Amino acid sequence: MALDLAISTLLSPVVLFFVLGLAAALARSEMAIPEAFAKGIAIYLMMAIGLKGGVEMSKSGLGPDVLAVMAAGVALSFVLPIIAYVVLKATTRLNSTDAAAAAAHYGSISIVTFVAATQAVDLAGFESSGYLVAVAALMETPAIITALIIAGRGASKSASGAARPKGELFREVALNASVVVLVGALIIGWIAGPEKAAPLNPFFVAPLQGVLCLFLLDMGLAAGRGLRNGWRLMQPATVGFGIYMPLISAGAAALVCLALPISVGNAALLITLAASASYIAVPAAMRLALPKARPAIYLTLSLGVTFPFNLTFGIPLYIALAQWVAG
Amino acid sequence: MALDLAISTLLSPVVLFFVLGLAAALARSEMAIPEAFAKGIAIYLMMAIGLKGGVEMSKSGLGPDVLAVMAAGVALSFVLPIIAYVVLKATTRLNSTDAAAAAAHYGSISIVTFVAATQAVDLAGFESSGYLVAVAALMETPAIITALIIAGRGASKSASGAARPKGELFREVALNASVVVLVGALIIGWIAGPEKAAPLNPFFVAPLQGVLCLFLLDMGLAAGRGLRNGWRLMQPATVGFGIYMPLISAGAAALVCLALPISVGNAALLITLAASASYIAVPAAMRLALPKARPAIYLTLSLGVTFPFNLTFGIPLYIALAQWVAG
Amino acid sequence: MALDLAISTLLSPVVLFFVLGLAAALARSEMAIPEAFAKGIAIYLMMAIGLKGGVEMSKSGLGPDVLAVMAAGVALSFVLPIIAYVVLKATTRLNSTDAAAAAAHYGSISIVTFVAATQAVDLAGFESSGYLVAVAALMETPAIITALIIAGRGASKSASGAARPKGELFREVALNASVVVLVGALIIGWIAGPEKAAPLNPFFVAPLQGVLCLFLLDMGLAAGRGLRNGWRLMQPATVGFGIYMPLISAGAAALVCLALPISVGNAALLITLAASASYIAVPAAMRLALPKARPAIYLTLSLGVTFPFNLTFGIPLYIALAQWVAG
Amino acid sequence: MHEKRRLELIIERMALNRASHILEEAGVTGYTVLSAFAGFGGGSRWRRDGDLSHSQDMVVLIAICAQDKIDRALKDLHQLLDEQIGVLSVSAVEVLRPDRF
Amino acid sequence: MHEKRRLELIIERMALNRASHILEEAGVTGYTVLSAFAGFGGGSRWRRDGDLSHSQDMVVLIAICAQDKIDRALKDLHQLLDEQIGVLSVSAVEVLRPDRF
Amino acid sequence: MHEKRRLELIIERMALNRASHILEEAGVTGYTVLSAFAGFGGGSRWRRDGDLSHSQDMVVLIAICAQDKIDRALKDLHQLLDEQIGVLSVSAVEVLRPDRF
Ligand SMILES: Nc1ncnc2c1ncn2[C@@H]1O[C@H](COP(=O)(O)O)[C@@H](O)[C@H]1O
Ligand SMILES: Nc1ncnc2c1ncn2[C@@H]1O[C@H](COP(=O)(O)O)[C@@H](O)[C@H]1O
Ligand SMILES: Nc1ncnc2c1ncn2[C@@H]1O[C@H](COP(=O)(O)O)[C@@H](O)[C@H]1O
Ligand code: NA
Ligand code: NA
Ligand code: NA
Repeated sequence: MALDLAISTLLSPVVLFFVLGLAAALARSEMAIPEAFAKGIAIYLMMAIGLKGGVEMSKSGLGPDVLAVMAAGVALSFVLPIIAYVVLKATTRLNSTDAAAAAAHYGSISIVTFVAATQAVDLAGFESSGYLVAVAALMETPAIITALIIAGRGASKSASGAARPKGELFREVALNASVVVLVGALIIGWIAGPEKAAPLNPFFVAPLQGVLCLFLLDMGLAAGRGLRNGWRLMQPATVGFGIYMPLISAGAAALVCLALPISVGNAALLITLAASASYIAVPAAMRLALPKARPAIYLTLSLGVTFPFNLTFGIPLYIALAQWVAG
Repeated sequence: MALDLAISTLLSPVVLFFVLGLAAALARSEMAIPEAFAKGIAIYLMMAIGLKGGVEMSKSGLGPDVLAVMAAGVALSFVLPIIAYVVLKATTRLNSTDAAAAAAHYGSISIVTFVAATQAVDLAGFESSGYLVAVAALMETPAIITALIIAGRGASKSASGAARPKGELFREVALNASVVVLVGALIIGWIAGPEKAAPLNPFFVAPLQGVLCLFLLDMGLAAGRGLRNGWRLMQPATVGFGIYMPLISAGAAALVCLALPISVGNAALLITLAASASYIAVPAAMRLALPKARPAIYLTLSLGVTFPFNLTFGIPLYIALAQWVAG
Repeated sequence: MALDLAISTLLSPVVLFFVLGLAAALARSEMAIPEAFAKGIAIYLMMAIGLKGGVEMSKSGLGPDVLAVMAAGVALSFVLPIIAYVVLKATTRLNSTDAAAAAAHYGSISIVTFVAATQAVDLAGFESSGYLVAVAALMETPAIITALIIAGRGASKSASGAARPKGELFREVALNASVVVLVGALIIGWIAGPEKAAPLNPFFVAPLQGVLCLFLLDMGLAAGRGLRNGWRLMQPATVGFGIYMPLISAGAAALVCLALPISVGNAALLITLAASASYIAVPAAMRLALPKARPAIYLTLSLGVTFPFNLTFGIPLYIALAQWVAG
Repeated sequence: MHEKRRLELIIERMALNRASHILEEAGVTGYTVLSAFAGFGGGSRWRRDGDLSHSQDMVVLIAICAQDKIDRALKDLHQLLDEQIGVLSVSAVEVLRPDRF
Repeated sequence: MHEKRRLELIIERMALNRASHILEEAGVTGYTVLSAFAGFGGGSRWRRDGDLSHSQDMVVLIAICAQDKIDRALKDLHQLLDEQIGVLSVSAVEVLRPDRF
Repeated sequence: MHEKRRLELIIERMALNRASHILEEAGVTGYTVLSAFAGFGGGSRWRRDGDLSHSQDMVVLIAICAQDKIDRALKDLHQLLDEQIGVLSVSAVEVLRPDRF
């Protein structure tokens, strides 16, 4: 069944559009989706996902079980970068700053991977809850803090930051567009509830799958261009990290699930969140906070290696894992 | 019932997205909706609203009653800036140019406020007609002419305009995108009629409410940034104007409605148009024609004060007022 | 019936939005659809059309008949520029480069004209096949190669190209966004099939007609601005070419149809493709490959003359012609 | 290479048409305009994104031209900048084909 | 016309806030920022479109100002450019109203 | 600070790749490209918005570099500008780290 799901995922239009973008970029096509349009679509996606989660939350509410899963998500986001950093330092020749920056990406999350997992969970016949969107939002930033602490230890004496007010840095990172829109839309969906949100469905629910195709085309283009620029910097060990790190994260999240009162569907999503890596919010935060880290490394890893791995092989695996540890 | 409506409006997703944008901007989040995307959405909204009005007009046609309401709208747009100017000069310390520029905004209209009112009228169980969209379009520009005449009187001897051909100024103001698209789509909807326009509904009708959420998020961001920059220039008397001026305009329009053969729903919309203030077409026209007027004042007033007031408290009030004077 | 169809087309919202854009541009309105938004919409259209064709192809498959029509399309795209060039040199005073560049446009195709024809064919009660989208994609570029060969003959000794690597030129032309997205989406639709593509319909099928309105508004604006700049360069003979060249191409395609096992609907589309002229991919390729050719001439011809002619009078004619030669 | 002038006019978007007129009438043969996306002036920062009216932002006009054309435009540009927001600066540049400007 | 300086700072987008602070604190009265869409450096080309994180592109900040303000900002700008990607250049320009800068 | 050159190439979008090649081959270590949104030349105005083919607009390429690299590129740039639409200008600038360029 996991294999069925994997093949079915591999041939889904969403994945195929990613492949199309990837192929076009690798063939050095000049095609591009304009930044302003892509940014608009990203905001749309955040709104749609946040609203959906919020509306579902308005039906079920916030019990102690929910809070426990949220806390687990935050904890994973804080802790995973430490594991990632240790692994990277042990297995690759990346310097401390590059390793810390890459580690931050793996503690944070990918919202597209999350959406794909939600649909796969659904297809596999399990149910998931809206509050996982809140968990996703909560997991976006803690990893960045961990990475900054790690980098601060490693590169202790670099005088960097002289002219950079810490408060402003924190605000820029914490109030980035992804988090603001995702959390905002979640709260709005929660307040509005299913009835008042219903008129929004023709815009935010029905077309979502199609919009994802457009966005994944853009992601494929970005991944392809990233690979073209970044492959020279990638040792095999670094590429390998992009594949086994999600598995390590998934394992850690699965262990956590054993201790949580969580359904199979929700466990699959929490595991996927842990296993996914950021390619929007964290890269931007790294340019702000760790400018010496090389984007060619962390972007190639998270967007060029881990994202496609998760989208195709990872998600079916995480669902299987969830069946094992939860329910 | 007006209270019910007010609470229901306050918690509608559209209003909440405005609040989200406002909050994000006030918290100095860097999030922004790209200009090109926002402009595209604005054009979409004009097309959708124009088409809807035109299709409805194709069913009912243009009787003398309709022409009377149109004439009343134009007259209000010409006259309201005079009232606004007199009030501003009497109650605030704004100079003549700033007062004239602000006055222009209150004679013109806000199309989003209009749409929100259309939906509230509908919810309240009244019917409104498509030709009110034409009235909205007709009310966009006359106020600008009045304001220019007022400013010309006040600042008589400023040699401004030496290099500025008057004809071009007029063309730029009269053929601005809002008016062109709104009127054009109205005529197209009118010609096409319900049957030929039906295939457009999945794009222009069903998703409208969702697109409005996106647009109001942007409006909230703009309002919040405007408030942050503009509040230092705002006396309490000026802020007060942003709240009581719509009431004055609504009162004037209500008086006019007494003399018109107009239904409750249509009266509510005409009153709302009178009470609403422009924040797209008129600010642009003011930079062209009255560059000495300070945007920080008129934009903060119309977008930061009057728009949210109308959206939440104003519209229910205007519907109540309409029930009183019409039907 | 052809007349009925013509009138019905003339008053369809899509055509009327083109007229609106045209009128606004001719009246020198400053309104514009931002480039990033328009580009995004163009990519959306390519995806939607490609997917639709691919899904239809997944139902019928690729027989020898289909391959024959594809070969015929490619052949037409190669040959039509030669006819166009000879006609232009015989009837106008355009120099060889301008004539070759304009000829390239007429060998290539207009995807919007194609979509309009698909709908008209449908309305007229005929059926068309998805593989015609593949034919459209195949006809985009061969014309460019013919034109470059012609221009190379005419202007033999111009040392141009010294610094321009031929391989890169070819890649830029062959992998332009239109072709990549159209072909990619076609293959994706083909692989996915109707069932897996169904969730995309609320985004790619239902709103298509409405999005076309937005795009045709932009096309009208572009055509109007082009006419305003270009009319001074246009002799009557050149304008005439913009109207009779599509008829010549249609005639040539109709002759080819006589020899093909092709249905009336498909014949109408093949004839329309032959008769249509490019205004996106080919103009860009001409700036790359024939920079001495004047865009004011070829753009005015293809977008300002031939496109509106085809949209209104051409398509009904091509359907009539198809009934005559096929079925 | 030949010595010419590079005029750079940073001006609010809604005044671009007026500036264009002035330069065209002074005989400037060409200019190119870029759209700024952020800035600082009068003590406060602005950003183009989020300006609903699309009229509060600045554009940057670049014209390579001969000094005499600048001299001819200067009075009108001065008046323009008295009325609308903007900054004018002129610098020396070298060009390939002096007769073009 | 009067002689002033034109500072042009080509810098990565995410460092713009830091640069703004430095210039504002040095007393620069205004600047304007443009968004680059492509470039080349360190042996490879970049394009803004297709950068999902919208953080890898460069912006161009232009400030017309007096030399003393540049002098005051120079040390901090130097440090900024040690840490973040960017290029600083300064040239001579002539302006109309020297007291503005 | 150290004296270098600022090359500004205003060129049609579709010729940017050719210009890039020329500069890279001449040893220019970096350049940044901005997209113009309007302009005037040959007696008529253009606007980027509304150009359906996205190929008729101009871009502005800025390269800070040493004079010898410009000298090396000049012949090819001259030929490029014979064939494609564009304007080249070069001016003097001061930079912080001269060895970079
Ligand atoms: N002197 C100039 N200064 C700045 N930009 C120019 C100049 N001349 C031409 N351009 C730009 O190059 C484009 C083509 O000009 P032309 O080659 O004169 O048709 C114009 O539309 C401008 O964008
Ligand atoms: N010295 C300057 N250098 C570059 N741009 C400036 C300068 N002064 C003002 N500006 C631009 O002009 C706008 C208005 O400035 P101001 O007239 O000072 O309010 C600013 O927001 C900047 O975009
Ligand atoms: N000499 C230069 N002139 C103009 N822009 C440059 C120059 N060097 C670098 N840049 C810009 O700065 C970016 C980073 O360059 P680098 O620091 O060399 O990797 C490049 O991609 C360019 O956009
Ligand atoms: Na993760
Ligand atoms: Na009003
Ligand atoms: Na053709």
